[in-house]
Amino acid sequence: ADPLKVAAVYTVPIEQQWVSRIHKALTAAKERGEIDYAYSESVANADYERVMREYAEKGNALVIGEVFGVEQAARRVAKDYPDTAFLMGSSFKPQAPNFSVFDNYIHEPSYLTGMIAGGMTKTAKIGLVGGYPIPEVNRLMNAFIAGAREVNPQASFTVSFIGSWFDPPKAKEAAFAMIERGVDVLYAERFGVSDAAKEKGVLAIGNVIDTQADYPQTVVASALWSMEPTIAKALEMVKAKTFKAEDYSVYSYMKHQGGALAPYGTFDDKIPADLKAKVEAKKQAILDGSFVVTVDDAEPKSSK
Amino acid sequence: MRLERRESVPAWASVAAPLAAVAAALILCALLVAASGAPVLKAFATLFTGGFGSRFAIGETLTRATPLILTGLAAAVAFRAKLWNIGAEGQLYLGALAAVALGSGPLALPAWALLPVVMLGAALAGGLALLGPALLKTRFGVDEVVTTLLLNFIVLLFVSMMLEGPMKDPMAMGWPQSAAMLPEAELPRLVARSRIHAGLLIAVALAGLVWLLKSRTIWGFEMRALGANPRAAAFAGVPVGKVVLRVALLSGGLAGLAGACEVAGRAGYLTLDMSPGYGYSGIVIAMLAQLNPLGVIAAAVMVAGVFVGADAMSRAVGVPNYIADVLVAVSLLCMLTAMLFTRYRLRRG
Amino acid sequence: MDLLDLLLSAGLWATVLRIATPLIFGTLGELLCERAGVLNLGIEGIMTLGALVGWLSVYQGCDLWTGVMLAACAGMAAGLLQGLLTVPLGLSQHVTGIGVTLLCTSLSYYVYRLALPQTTTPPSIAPFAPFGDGALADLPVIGGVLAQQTPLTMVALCAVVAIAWLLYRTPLGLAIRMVGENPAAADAQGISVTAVRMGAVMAGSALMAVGGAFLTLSAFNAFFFNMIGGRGWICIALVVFASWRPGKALFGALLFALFDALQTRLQQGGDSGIPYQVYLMAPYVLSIVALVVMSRRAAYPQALMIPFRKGER
Amino acid sequence: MTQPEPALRLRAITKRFGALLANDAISLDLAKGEILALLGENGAGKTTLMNILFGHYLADSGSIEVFGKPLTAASPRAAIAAGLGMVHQHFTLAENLSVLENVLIGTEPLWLPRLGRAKARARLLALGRRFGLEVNPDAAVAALSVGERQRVEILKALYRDARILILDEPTAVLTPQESEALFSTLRTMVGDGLSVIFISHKLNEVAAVSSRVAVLRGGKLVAERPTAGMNRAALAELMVGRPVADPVRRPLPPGPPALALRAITVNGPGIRAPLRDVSLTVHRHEIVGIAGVSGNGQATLAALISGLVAPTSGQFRLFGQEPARHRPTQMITLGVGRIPEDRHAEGLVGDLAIWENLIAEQYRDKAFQRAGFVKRKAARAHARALIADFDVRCSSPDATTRLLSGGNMQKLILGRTLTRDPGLILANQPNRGLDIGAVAFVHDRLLRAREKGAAIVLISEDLDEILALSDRIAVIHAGRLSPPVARESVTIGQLGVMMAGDGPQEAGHAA
Ligand SMILES: Nc1ncnc2c1ncn2[C@@H]1O[C@H](COP(=O)(O)OP(=O)(O)OP(=O)(O)O)[C@@H](O)[C@H]1O
Ligand SMILES: Nc1ncnc2c1ncn2[C@@H]1O[C@H](COP(=O)(O)OP(=O)(O)OP(=O)(O)O)[C@@H](O)[C@H]1O
Ligand SMILES: [Mg+2]
Ligand SMILES: [Mg+2]
Repeated sequence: ADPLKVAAVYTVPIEQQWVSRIHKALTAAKERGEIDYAYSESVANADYERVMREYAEKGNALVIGEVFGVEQAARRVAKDYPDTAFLMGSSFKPQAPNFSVFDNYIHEPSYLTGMIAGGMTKTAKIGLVGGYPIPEVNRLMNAFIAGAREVNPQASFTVSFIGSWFDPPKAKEAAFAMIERGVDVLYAERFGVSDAAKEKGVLAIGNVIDTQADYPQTVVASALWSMEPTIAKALEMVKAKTFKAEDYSVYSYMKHQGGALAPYGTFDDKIPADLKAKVEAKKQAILDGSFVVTVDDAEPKSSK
Repeated sequence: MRLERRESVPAWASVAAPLAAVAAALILCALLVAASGAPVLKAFATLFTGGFGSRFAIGETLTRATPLILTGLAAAVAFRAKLWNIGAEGQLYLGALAAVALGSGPLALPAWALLPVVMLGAALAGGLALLGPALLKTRFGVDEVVTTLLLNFIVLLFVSMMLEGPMKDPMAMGWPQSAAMLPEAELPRLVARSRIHAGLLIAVALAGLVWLLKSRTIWGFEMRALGANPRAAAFAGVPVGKVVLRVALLSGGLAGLAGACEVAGRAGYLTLDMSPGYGYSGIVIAMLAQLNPLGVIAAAVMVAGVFVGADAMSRAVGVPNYIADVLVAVSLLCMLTAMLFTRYRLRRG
Repeated sequence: MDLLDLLLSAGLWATVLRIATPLIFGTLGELLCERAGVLNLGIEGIMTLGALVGWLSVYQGCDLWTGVMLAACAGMAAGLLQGLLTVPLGLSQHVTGIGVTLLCTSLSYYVYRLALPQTTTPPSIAPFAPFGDGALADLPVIGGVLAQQTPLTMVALCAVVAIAWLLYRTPLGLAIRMVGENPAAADAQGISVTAVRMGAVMAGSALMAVGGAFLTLSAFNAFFFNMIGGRGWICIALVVFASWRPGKALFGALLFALFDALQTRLQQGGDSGIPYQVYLMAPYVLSIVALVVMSRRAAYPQALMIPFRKGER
Repeated sequence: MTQPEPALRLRAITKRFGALLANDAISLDLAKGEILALLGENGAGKTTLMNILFGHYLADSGSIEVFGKPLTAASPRAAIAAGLGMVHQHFTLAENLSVLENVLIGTEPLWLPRLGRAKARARLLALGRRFGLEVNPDAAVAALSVGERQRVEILKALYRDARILILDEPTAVLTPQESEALFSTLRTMVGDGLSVIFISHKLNEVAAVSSRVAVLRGGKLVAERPTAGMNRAALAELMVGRPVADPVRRPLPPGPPALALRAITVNGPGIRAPLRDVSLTVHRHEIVGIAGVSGNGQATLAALISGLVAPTSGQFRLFGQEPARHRPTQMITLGVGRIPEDRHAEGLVGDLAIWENLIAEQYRDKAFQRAGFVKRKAARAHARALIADFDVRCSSPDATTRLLSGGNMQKLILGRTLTRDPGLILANQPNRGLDIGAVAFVHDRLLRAREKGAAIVLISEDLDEILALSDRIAVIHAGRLSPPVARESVTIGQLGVMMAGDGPQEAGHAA
């Protein structure tokens, strides 16, 4: 059979962590010969609807993207093209018959990385640097904080938003400022934070992607997001002509391998064994459903 | 070699110049397209069909032209009076903010009255945003290029604060976006399965009105006199301060309306990434139109068409879609140069 | 930590210098252009171009200083374009500036994507390292601050002195100031207004591009879309703030950076109930306030934004 | 007899601007050590010829030799190197830079690492002493009086070792004392072997200072002869091609007072030269001349009567009443006609059409607007009538004002002002830069307005003009106005002394 025609519409460049996960999964599928993949990146809010329509008009079977901010328009397009499958990053519900949603629900591994952070900090001061306090970011930070608190109830947290998605120098400065305040473990939501940690010899926790190879002495652990399960499921449904409006969020959960704790790698022997054991136990509890990480979208605040 | 002003613009030049500009822009961009290994001729074909070649393309071009006409008018009005308003982007966002604040439910107004109130409110918000810099200019002599530029950042942060704070839509799952406009406060769509909305009519009508104001009324006379020679205008009795403030309200108001038309006609609610720099593009459009309000319509449609077409082209031939902005920029610069040569000729010495 | 401790900490001042460095380059570059009578609104794009070219050449194997030089050359090329449009052709400086910004920005992104079509994490380079412990670190008081800086910051500080010397102590500087004040006067004394303005715009643009390259070669190690993030526009405001004087430009850049650095630290000082946007706004609001306070004393280059066409009145 | 080698030789210089032939095959020699006066009506092509000589413009054809060597065309640098120096009709100085910097510009190779200020300052001071052109090298040009700026311009040329000095209307803005100082400088220079080309519309000066005159008319050289034995009237006839009659002023009994100032003081921020305790009454049918060195408060007095500034204290009565507000519009409605000092900067909006400028003071009147819309037909008709009445040379009322010559611009302003039969006219330097034909026209119209009953305040630095027109004359100095005296009871010499204030040596320094 001909490869399935799939198109993606991204509002940011494909280097952005979040989108890079989708792009990577789709590129892999393309390389396997499964799909024909086209994409547009950095599509402005005002253009998003047009690009979606263009791809739908061109006969793509599946259109993927993130519609935060263009929810209404995207749903209008889906209504106009009932034969096209739409799988969109969104905080909202799916829309029958052809508009499915997903999101980066990796709060579970974030909780685990929080535990590691709580165990590794010597000053009991942990810093978090984010772009904007949006739900996608908040829920991971909150899970991280909860995890750290479980291991280290005295830990205090400093949270800072730089007001930009792409300003590593600024993220770096925010991280430097935290290190000056005694923070010794940093949650690196943005690019730039790990660099500050590396320069100052403190630890960092990765988010969404594994960057330990670049920072072997710095990045202790990372909460990974993997879009492969989500994409695989969607492709399967489209091929079988059974695609319908569904919430794909669960495919980002650990039990579907959508979320994972990165291997400890260079830190394998630097993390205390009892901490590792605690994390392992919690991981099992999450997987077997006996522990549920709360999804908390409220903006995290610095401790007093 | 030097440039010498022509006594009159020869007819052939006003036709040949834009054509030459487009040709030059295309040749320059052909090099870039070729650099990525894509087929150049196919790229050009899709460029035109993508911008103007189908019902869908024309609809998209006109949709994009709508806010551009309004911000283009905003710049044309201000620049004509030598008020260098670089802040249309901020004024646009404040207009949009006012529109959603008024149009998402708090007013108990009959349906027919709501939309006009929303539009007026947005215009007023945009106008007030420029009034500040205008007052600083007239009272303290503070350079408005800088203040309006800086205000763009302040306004954007303010809108962000509103959208994450008091104006956040509780139904938006925590996303920083405003509540949706009420259906009565939305601008109707003009064509089925297309995004063209009544904002286009508003924009075109306003271009006509601004032209009338500029060239036929005593207010327009005052604005032009002030722009051309402030000292002579003041000497003749033009109330300079008042005129500057009037121009500020009008220019900012037009930019504010651009924001209102975007939320009420296209987006439905306000987010922080609503405008891809429409405010800045307005300046470009105003200058392409040589500050002529009716020319603004043509310039806006052209700029919108080039962008929409080039964006479609990038997908059709598989080149990075940043080419669309490159092509817009190159055609703009070529167009400006070509227009110069309709007014000037090269002469030895 | 109270404000006084904060103001006395070496970390704060190290941060201030780092944040200020690209602003110093950009402001000096813009100042040079404006002193010659050209408002260069292309700055935001030229900084982006510099950031890309500097980074990409290092990524392709050049050494860091070559990267800086190539960034400067790219800036010069962009300056050549902006200069040709505004000086001999005399087009509106607002609109060409915006056009050049759009062109340089989108061209940078296009080239980046052509060069690196399939990246999922931004590739990085080994950037300039801070001086660290050494002779500099042993200096009293400022040693701790300087040790954390990279060579480009020193270049920026030297550039302030060099530009000031150029403008006020050399015939070329006098020519630059003269073409910005009264081009007809310079022309009448046999100075080519076109050449001086073109040169100033190109040199200024080269400085801006180096400011951009600082972000990818010193402050960070990768190129990002939107990376300049309005720093160029800030420089335009800083030039006015500085009344077109290099020394004051340095002061303005440091002041702005101080607001920015304090803003980060105050924001981290615990939940004060103040939205974070208020902190981010502070530098812009304070810039406007400063402009109002000093507006009466600002002496514009008289021919700023006015094209000079020989033989036209 | 062998001719001595001339300093300068122009051969068949021709220059066109579009359809207009600005210089038509002009050939002209300048001998060493002579002062040649170049005469001609406005637009005759004098400035164009000098601009070609100095390399600002490229001639369409013709050649130039300086001291026997051909001069590279269109290069000011080559002209300077050949020993030419030019003082332009509009000064070419940067106000924000110092005198020294203005002089130094372009004198050093651009790539030198140092300006060499100290040496330059010494040289400038020495030159100033030698030619009687002293100015403070470190003063900002913005702080200098017009006369001092003139000196800087001449110093610029001398600093470059100019052997031939071109002065384009150098005295248009100078006081008699300043002009006299300039002439003595010129004589010193000629004594040193320099040659001078001198353009002026003030024919008395031409007769007094030049050794030879050359006359341009419509771009052609129409006459060339020694000055000796020529007087003002003869020169005028040579220039215009027919005799020029001086306007006649009939004695008239003064009417009721139109403007009465009592102990008026104007000062405050933004006022450069304040007015102190000024009292003046101007009657209908009367012209009061205000003589004075520029910068002594004339501008403020003009701004006061124009409605641009309000008195700080004192009483301002117009036609017997105090105006409610001090605004231009108020003055216009009350019947004040205003002729501003600078027609380009204040008088007209160059980029608007002629008809628009002609209604600029009364566009709010019912005659020209209805419901906020301009009555374009009425305005154009009004403009057409004025253009005919005041003999404005232009293609149509829709032509762009900027393209008119100075004389025609002045006629527009006169037309706009006089057509409303103002009861009081402020005429501030109404003849600056105009040729004698245009001057006669302006004088004639002002005198006619006086006969019709207007009171006229005439501010001028040209004492000939003041004496020719005024019924009474007052002198302004340092913001104070002397009591007006009847014209018959003063002489030029007395006025000159009064203008200089307490001591004559102050003249030219009062800025
Ligand atoms: N830059 C120019 N472009 C076009 N035409 C010009 C230009 N300069 C001068 N002219 C034309 O050349 C003619 C001669 O002008 P010029 O300035 O030489 O007169 P002038 O004799 O110096 O007059 P004035 O006594 O008023 O100074 C003018 O009438 C005008 O039409
Ligand atoms: N750029 C130009 N293009 C065309 N014509 C010009 C230009 N500049 C000047 N002129 C022409 O030059 C002529 C004389 O101009 P100029 O300014 O020398 O007048 P003027 O009588 O000397 O006035 P003033 O003494 O007030 O400056 C006018 O007829 C005008 O049409
Ligand atoms: Mg002249
Ligand atoms: Mg003249």
